[in-house]
Amino acid sequence: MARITASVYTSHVPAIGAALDLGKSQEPYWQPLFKGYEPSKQWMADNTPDVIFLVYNDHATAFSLEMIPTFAIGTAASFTPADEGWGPRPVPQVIGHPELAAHIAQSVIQDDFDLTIVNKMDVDHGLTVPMSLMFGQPGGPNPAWPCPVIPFAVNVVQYPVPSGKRCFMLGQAIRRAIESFDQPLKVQIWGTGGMSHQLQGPRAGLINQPFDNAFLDRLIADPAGQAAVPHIDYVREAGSEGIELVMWLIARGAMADVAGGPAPTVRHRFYHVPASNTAVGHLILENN
Amino acid sequence: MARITASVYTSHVPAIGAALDLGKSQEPYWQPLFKGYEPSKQWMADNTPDVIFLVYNDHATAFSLEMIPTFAIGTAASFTPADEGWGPRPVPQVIGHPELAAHIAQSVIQDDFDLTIVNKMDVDHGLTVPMSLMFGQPGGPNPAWPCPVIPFAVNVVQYPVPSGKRCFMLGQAIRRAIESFDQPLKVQIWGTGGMSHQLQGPRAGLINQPFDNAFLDRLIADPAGQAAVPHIDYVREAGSEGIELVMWLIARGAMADVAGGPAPTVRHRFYHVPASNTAVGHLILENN
Amino acid sequence: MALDKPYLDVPGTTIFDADQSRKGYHLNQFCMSLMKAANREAFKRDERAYLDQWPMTEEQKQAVLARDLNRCIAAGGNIYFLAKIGATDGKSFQYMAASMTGMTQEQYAAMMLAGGRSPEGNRYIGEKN
Amino acid sequence: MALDKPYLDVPGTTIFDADQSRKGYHLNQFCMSLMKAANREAFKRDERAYLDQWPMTEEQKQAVLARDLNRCIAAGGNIYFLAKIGATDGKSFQYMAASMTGMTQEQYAAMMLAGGRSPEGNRYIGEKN
Ligand SMILES: [Fe+3]
Ligand SMILES: [Fe+3]
Repeated sequence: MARITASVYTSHVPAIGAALDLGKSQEPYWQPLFKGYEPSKQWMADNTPDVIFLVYNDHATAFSLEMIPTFAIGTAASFTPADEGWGPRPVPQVIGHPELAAHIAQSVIQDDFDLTIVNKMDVDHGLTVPMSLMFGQPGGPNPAWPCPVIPFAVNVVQYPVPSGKRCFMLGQAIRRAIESFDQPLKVQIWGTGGMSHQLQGPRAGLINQPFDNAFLDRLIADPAGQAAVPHIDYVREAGSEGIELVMWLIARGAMADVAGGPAPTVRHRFYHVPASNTAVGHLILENN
Repeated sequence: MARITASVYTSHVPAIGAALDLGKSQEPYWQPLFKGYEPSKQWMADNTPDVIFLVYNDHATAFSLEMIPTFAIGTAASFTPADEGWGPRPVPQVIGHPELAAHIAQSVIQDDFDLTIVNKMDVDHGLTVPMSLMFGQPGGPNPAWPCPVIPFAVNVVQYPVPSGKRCFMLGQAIRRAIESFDQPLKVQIWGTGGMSHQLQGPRAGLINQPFDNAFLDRLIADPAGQAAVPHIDYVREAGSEGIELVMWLIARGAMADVAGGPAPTVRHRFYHVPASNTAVGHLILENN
Repeated sequence: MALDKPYLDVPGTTIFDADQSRKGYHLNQFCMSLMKAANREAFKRDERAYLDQWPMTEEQKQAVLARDLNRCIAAGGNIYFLAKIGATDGKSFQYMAASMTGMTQEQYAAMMLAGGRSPEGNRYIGEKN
Repeated sequence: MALDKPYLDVPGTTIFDADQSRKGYHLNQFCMSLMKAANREAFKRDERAYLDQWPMTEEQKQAVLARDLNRCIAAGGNIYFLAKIGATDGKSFQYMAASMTGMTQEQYAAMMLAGGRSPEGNRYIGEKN
């Protein structure tokens, strides 16, 4: 049977992608940030999974206001990096895992989660920046990402976004689904977005380091408690776009300890301010 | 505050729309069917609501395989009758109720239902045939439907469709949402689709009158019990497309007795075989 | 097989699940294109050329050209999508349904008028009538 | 007002809810159109003519022409959509963010380097610093 080996959490700031794509990662502004992901790249090389279940949000890229799915799972064979207005990022196609994605969709829909199934979707920086951070930029004559990815998009653009509690419950359903898949796959689940940031209005630029660090502490040690925090607290404390952090709770809910297993090992923790308008947080938790 | 005055249940067979549009409703084949809806049209004239919350399914019209939402709520100002391959039905635009739709969407998403919000959508026979049956064909110099409609589309095309239990719970959440809307609107909720029918394969033409009548009995008297019936029973007993009946459980779940109120009054009940490939069932339940 | 499929023992019935949907994706999206009048005309003008614009399997194309809906379903087609081929041909849904049952349209219509196909003997594969 | 809005007392912040989404629908869909290179060029060639193809309010059009993102947001715009105007102009997200705060880009960048805007005094409208 398939199993979840680890969860990875990271911000997905578009400026990070631009810095990588334009060769700026060694500039003094960016150097401390990318240094924080050096251990992660080594860890990924040592622990490349068979599939990544990647929770992110679309930023008005694949989904306009015509249709706004609360939860959308990508079941296609591949997904193209999107043109977000600056031209597409120079990164490879994202290869999907249609069989596992369809299995998870069937399982969690039958578990009372009302997913939207998506067979055609471009993926934006929300998905590709975490890939670049964790794997580095693929290069050489046959560049490709090292493993398939199942994109899972969460609405955090139009209010109301799903609650932290709902996201945490969904993670638990995803774990059950993955563990009932009949191939021996090693699966990682990633939660992306956040940390504190606000991109709009006169309050733009808000950063709340105590909030962010408390979130990281509690995500590790008391995720059920963190899942009970209402939206308005994120908006008030972590900025209107800080609400993206609810997506981390999906990944956290899929870890073994939530279902009565042993606590995960914190393999890496990193926090940095700023990346453009945003605080950057990062965690790697391994199942035991 | 808004309140649900009644629920209406009816099949939405496309051939019924074609019969009406082509002026065949007095032909011997169709006459018994339309006779069964005469009391309904009178009842509608006497009890026209301010808004109809209309649960139906899209039949590969607005939603292709690119995106398949489990539950989609239409929040637009209007919805155009679709060209399903024979040209659009000659019926008026469907006028929406964006304020109430948005209120319901916000409320049920916060109640842990993972809706897709849709702002652009053509509506097919699943929605327009029930309108024609209950209101007759609008005519005259300013033809229009007598009241606004909030379309609510349920995936019953690709398996797995939402369970009967999930649909019944959703109806309860929709009732709570409607009753918390701060305008004194009379709202009807309609559940459409069914009854027994199978449109595909060598078993096409399946009709199960005992199943259908037992479903009607139990929908009235024991909806929670009916909601526990698994999909496979519908497929086996009522045909692969008979699964549309789960949508009736959304409307039924929104009635007052499910929340501890008085039992509804059965204002009308009708059953007829055949309409093209399908058994036709119809109920009107009034809240007390 | 990874998906749990409790519906495989229903006779004469193919449930359109994720596996079927994946298999039939381009076939069904071809059908969807027939919702536009201009595409219906292009298809009618040269069916084979129109089909060749889609990355469908040869079996899918042959099944469409033969208007064999059972073959289309076996190849991943879903009846709501396939119905758009019938609409393009000016055929009724009842015509299409009949074509899958091995009956003539008259026989099928008569069966429906007499109350439809009985569920007796049609619930499980191999079940006795 | 029918929607429950617990977020109206957050200073300098407009939550993009269903009411805002309805108000800004065509403004945001105009922004969405700028994801295609050809549309970006058409917009740059004649902004006013391009905007006039959309059923936007005059206020929305003026706010776009003035590149006043706060006015765009007040008119129903969402920052993820509005960012596509900045992308069309070749501006960074940080440039756009700064433009909404009343700071120069240099002042804003310096604030971010120093740890960002503090939440102190920025949690409730009318709250003292
Ligand atoms: Fe983001
Ligand atoms: Fe139907």
